[in-house]
Amino acid sequence: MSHNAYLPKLGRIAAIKDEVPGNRAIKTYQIEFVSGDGFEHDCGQCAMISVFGKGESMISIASAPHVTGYKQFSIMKTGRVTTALHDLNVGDIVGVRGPYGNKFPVKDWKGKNLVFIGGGVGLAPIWPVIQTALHHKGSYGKVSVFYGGRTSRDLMYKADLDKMREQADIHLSVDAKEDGWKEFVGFVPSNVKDKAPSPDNAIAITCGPPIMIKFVIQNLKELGFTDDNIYTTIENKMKCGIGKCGRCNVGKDYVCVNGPVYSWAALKELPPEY
Amino acid sequence: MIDVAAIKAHAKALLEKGTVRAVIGYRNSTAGLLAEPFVFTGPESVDDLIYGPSCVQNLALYLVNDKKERAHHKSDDARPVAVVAKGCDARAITVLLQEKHFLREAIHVIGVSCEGTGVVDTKKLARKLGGKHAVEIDFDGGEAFAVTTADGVQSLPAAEIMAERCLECRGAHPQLADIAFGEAKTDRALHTPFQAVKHKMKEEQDNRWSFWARQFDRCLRCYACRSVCPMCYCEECVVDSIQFAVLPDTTAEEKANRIKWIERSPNRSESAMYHMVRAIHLAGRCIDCAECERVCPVNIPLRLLNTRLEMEAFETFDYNPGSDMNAPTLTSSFKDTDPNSFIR
Amino acid sequence: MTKTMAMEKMLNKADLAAWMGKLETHQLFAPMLEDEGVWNYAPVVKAADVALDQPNTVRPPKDFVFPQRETLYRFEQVRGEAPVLTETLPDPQPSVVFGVRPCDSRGLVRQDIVFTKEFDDPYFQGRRAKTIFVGQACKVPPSPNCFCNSVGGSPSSEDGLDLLMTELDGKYHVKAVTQRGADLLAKGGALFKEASASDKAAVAKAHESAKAHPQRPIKELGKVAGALKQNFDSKAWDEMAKACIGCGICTFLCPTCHCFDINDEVTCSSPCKGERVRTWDTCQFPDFTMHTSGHNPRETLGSRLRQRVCHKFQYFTENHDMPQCTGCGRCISLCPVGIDIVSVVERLGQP
Amino acid sequence: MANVQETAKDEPGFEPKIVAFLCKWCSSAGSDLAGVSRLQYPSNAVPITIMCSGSMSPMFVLSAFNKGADGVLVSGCHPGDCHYLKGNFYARRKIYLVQKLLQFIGLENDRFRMSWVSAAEGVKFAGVVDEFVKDVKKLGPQTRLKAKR
Repeated sequence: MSHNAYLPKLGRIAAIKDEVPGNRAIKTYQIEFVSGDGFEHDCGQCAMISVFGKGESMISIASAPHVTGYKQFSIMKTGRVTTALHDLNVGDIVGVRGPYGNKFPVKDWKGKNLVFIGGGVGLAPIWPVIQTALHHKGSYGKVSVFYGGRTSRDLMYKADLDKMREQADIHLSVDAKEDGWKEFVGFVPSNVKDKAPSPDNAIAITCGPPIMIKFVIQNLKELGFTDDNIYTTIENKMKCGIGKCGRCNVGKDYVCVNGPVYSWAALKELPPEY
Repeated sequence: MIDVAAIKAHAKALLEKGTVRAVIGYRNSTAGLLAEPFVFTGPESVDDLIYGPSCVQNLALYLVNDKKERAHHKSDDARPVAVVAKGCDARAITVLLQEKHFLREAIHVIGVSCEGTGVVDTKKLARKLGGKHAVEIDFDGGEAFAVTTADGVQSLPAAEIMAERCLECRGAHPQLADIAFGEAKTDRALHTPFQAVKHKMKEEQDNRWSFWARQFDRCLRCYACRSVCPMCYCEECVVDSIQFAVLPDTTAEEKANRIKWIERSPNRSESAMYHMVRAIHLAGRCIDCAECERVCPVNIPLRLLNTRLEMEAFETFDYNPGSDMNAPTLTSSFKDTDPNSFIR
Repeated sequence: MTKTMAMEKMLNKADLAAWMGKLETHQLFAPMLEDEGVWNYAPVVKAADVALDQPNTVRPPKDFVFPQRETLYRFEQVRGEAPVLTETLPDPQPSVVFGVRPCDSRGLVRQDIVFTKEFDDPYFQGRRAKTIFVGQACKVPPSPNCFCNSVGGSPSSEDGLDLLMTELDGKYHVKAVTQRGADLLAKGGALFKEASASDKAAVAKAHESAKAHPQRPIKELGKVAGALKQNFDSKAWDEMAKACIGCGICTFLCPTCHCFDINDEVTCSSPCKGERVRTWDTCQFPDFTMHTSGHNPRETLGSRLRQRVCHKFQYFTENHDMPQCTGCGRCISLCPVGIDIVSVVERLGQP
Repeated sequence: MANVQETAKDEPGFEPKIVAFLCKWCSSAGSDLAGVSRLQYPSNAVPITIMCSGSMSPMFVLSAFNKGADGVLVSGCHPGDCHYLKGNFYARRKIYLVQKLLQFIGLENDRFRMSWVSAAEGVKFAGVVDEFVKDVKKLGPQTRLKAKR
C-alpha cells in the first residue's frame, strides 16, 4: 500500500524569524519533522503547508538540500493560510507534505557562473540554489546575487547576504532613494543592466514579481543571455500539489508537477496563463 | 404575429447609423432547438437575428455582462446598447434601472410582445413529441406553435408546450421599450398567477420539507441558476470561495477573515442555505423569467421557490417587480399597513 | 483491469432480473427516471423495473469513482499541540453499475489516467477497485448531440468497461471485457447461453449499424490539437464565449472532467476540529485560478472557454495521445445558452 | 459566530438553543433589565446584539439554523421608537418575508420569531423567551437546516 499523498506529515516550527514588517510581512520558518520521517528535496521544489482548519498553501522550500535538520520556508502574509501561519508560535505543529515539483538542474551547471536575480519574497525559491552553489564552492564558477525590494525594510535575509559578500558578488537595490542607502537605487532589472553580468559560461536564475521577471528577462537578453540559459519559477493557485486538481494547469503542464522551474526557452512555449 | 423582418430591419438600421454599439438578440444555435443569445455588432451580422418561441433566454443578463466586460476592457464608447426584450426581459431591465445598475439612456430596448403565447418549454415539448426531436419551432398564428421534426411540420397548441411562467405571465407585453413590436393582448386567459406556489402551499409542512430536502440533496451547486439570473449581479457571492474584490490596499487579514457562510460541499444544509439566500435576495426583484428553473440540469423547481416571495410582494405589499423604475424597491420601503400581527 | 479471453454469452431480456438477483454481494445501480424527469443512476430496488435502453443519465458515472464530495481526512488539534489526523479512505460495498454508455466508460479511462499518473490517488482507486461497470451499447445515438465516433470512440466501445451488453431482439449479448466482468457473468450460471456464431454475427451487425448512424462530426481529429495551439490568441474565443453565463454545468457533468477544490470544513473552533474535504471544481468559475493577490490568469469567459476546449482537445492529447472528450454531448445539450464544443472545435480546431 | 453545535440530543431533557438577535437600543436593554430585575426565565437564549433590527441580515438567521440553533428570535424597538427612526419598519418587512420563506420550505413555524421589546420591557422580554422556549421544546431539536458534520 503506497502512502496517501494527501495526508501531510507533521512538522514542528523550530524557529521563526521576522524578515519584513508591515501589511505584506514576511517571516522565515524553520520546520522540523515531528517523527523524523521527513523527506529529501531538490533545489526549487515546494511543499504544501497545512494549518488545520484554515487550509493548505504551496510554499517553496528555501533551505538547501544539504541542510537536513529542518526545512526552511519564507512566507509572505497574503491570504487565509499565510495569515494563520503568521499567527503561529515556535513549537506549534503544522502539516507538511511534499516535496513537489521539478528542480533547478544544478548538476548541469557545474563549472558555470551563476547570476541570481531576486525581488522581494522571490529570493526564497532561488535561495537553496545560492546555498548549494556556495556550499560546493569549487564546483561552480563565479556567483553573483542581485536582490532588491521596494525599501531596505522590504529586503529579507539581510544578515545572510552580508555574510555572503566574501564568497559572492552581492548587488542590492531599493526602488527609491533613502537615507543611508549606499547601494543601487532603482528597480532590480536596472541594477542588472547597470552591473551587466557577462553571459559567457553563465546561467541566470530569476524570481520575483511577474513585472520584475519580465524586465529582467528583457535585460538579460540584451546582455546576451540565451533563452535556455535563463531560468525562472512561476506560481499558480494550487490545491492538490500532485497534478490532479487541475487548478495550476497551464497548457500541457501542471505547475505543481512539471513546474515551478522553467527555462525561459520552455516557458515561452506555454500559454501565458500564470 | 411578430414581424421578425421588421425587428431585423430596425436592428440593422440602428447599427448602420451607429446609434448603438451593439444589438443583443438571438440567433440560431447549433446545439439544439433553443436560440442562442448573441451580440450583433455589424449591420451585416443582423441577417442571423431570429425571433420566435425558441428565444427563451432573458437578455437582461447580457446587459449586466456587457457592463462588466466594458469595465474590464475600460471601453469608452458611450453609445447605448440595444437589447431585444420580451415582457419578462423588459421587467428585468426595469428592476436593474430601478437599482441604478445602469442609466436609462445607456440602453435601447427593442420590445417584443409575447401577444397570446410565450416561449417553449423543451421538456413539455419532448413529452408531447414522444421520442421525436424537434429541430425548429416557430409561431403559428396567435395561439399555436409550428414544430418541425424529421416527420415534417405540425401545429401544436401553444398552451400545451409553453413554459409555465408564460402561462402565469402578468405582463407579456414589454412596458419598458424604445420601440415595441407586436400587440399588447389583454385577454390572455391562461393560468392564474402564482398557481403553482399556491398549490404547493396547500401541502402539509412536513411534506413540503421532504420535497425541498430532496431538491436540496439533488443540487449540484453548478450555480447555473445564479449565473443565468440577471438579478444576481453581485461582484462576489456568499458561495464564492474567495474574495474577488481585491484592491492594492486589501490586507491579508481582510482576505483571511472573510466569513465562509456556506461550505462548498453539496450537502443538504449547505445547498439549502445557498438557495434560500438567493430566494431572499430576489424578494421584490424576481420578475419570474424562470430561467433558473429552465437551466437547472437536474430540474430543481427553482421557480417555485423564487416566486413564493413574489406572491407575498404582490398580494401582501401590493408590489409588482419590474413595473416602475422610479418606485422604491420592496425591501427599501415600508407602509404603516404592513403586517404587524406576526410580531410578538 | 486485466483483459481476459473474449467470453460472449446470451441472456434473455426477461432473465436480466434473475441475474441481478444472483449478485447479492454487490450493490446494483442502473439508470432510473427521477420524479423530476431526469435520468440518473440510482440503486436498483426492483430488478424488474430496470430498463437499460434509455436516454443517457444527466450525471455521468464518474460519481461512483470520483464523488462530488470526498472527505480526505479528519483533523482535531488543540492549539499548540500536535493534531490528530484520521485518514478516511473509502471502503464502499462492492457495486455493479449497469447501463453505462460507452462514451462514459471511455470517460473512466481518462479519469484512470489522471488519478494514477505521477501520484496514486487512493480515494479514487479505492472506489474504482470496488465498482464494476457494465456497458450498454447504443443502438441509436441517445442524444442528437452525440459525437463519440468523432473522438475515437464508438457506440459499442469496450474501453473502461468490465462487461458490454448489446440488445438483440429480446436478448442481451453480453461480452466479458475483464476478468471481474467474467466472474460477474459466471454468477448468472445457466441463465447465460454460449453465444452462437449467428449471435456473434448479429452483434457485429448491430454494432456496425449503430456506428453508421449520423453523428455530429469533427472532421480531422488528428489535426485539432495543432490547430488549437495555432489559434490560442484568436479573438473568436471571446466572441464564442459572449453567450456563456459562466456556470459549471459543462464541466461538472462531463464524464472526463476531474478538477477539484480542497477545503477545511470546521465544526468546532476550539479544539480545532473538522474535515479536509475535496469537492468538484471547475475551470469555468473565476475563483478557480484567481491568486490570493487578486491576479487572475484566466479572468475572462473567453479564456475559460478556451481552457476547457484546449484542455480536452490539445493539452490532454499532447500528454496522453487521446482527447479528453468522449463525445457524450452533455455539455452541448445541457448548456443553458447553446455553447457547442463541436462547433468550437470545428471553428478553431481545424486546419 | 457563537458555537451552537452541541445541543442536547435526548428529547426528554431537551434544552433548546435559541439565538436571539437583539437591537442594541431596545431589546438588548430590555434583556438586561430582565436580568438585573432578577426575573425568572429560561437561560436558553444566546443573545447577540445588533445595531438595529433593520440591520438584521437574513444570512444571520440562516447561518444560525445551519449551525444548529433550534430557534431564532429577532427583536427590535416598537414601531415609532427606532433609534434610527425607520429601521424597525424595514425589519418588519424583511423578517416577514424570511419567515414566509422558511415556512414554505417546511421549517416548523415556531422556530423563527420576531418581537418588539422596549428597553423598559424586561418582563415582556422574559415572557417572549419563556414562550419561545416552551414552543420550541415541543418541536424538539432542529434538524432540517442544521449542517450534518
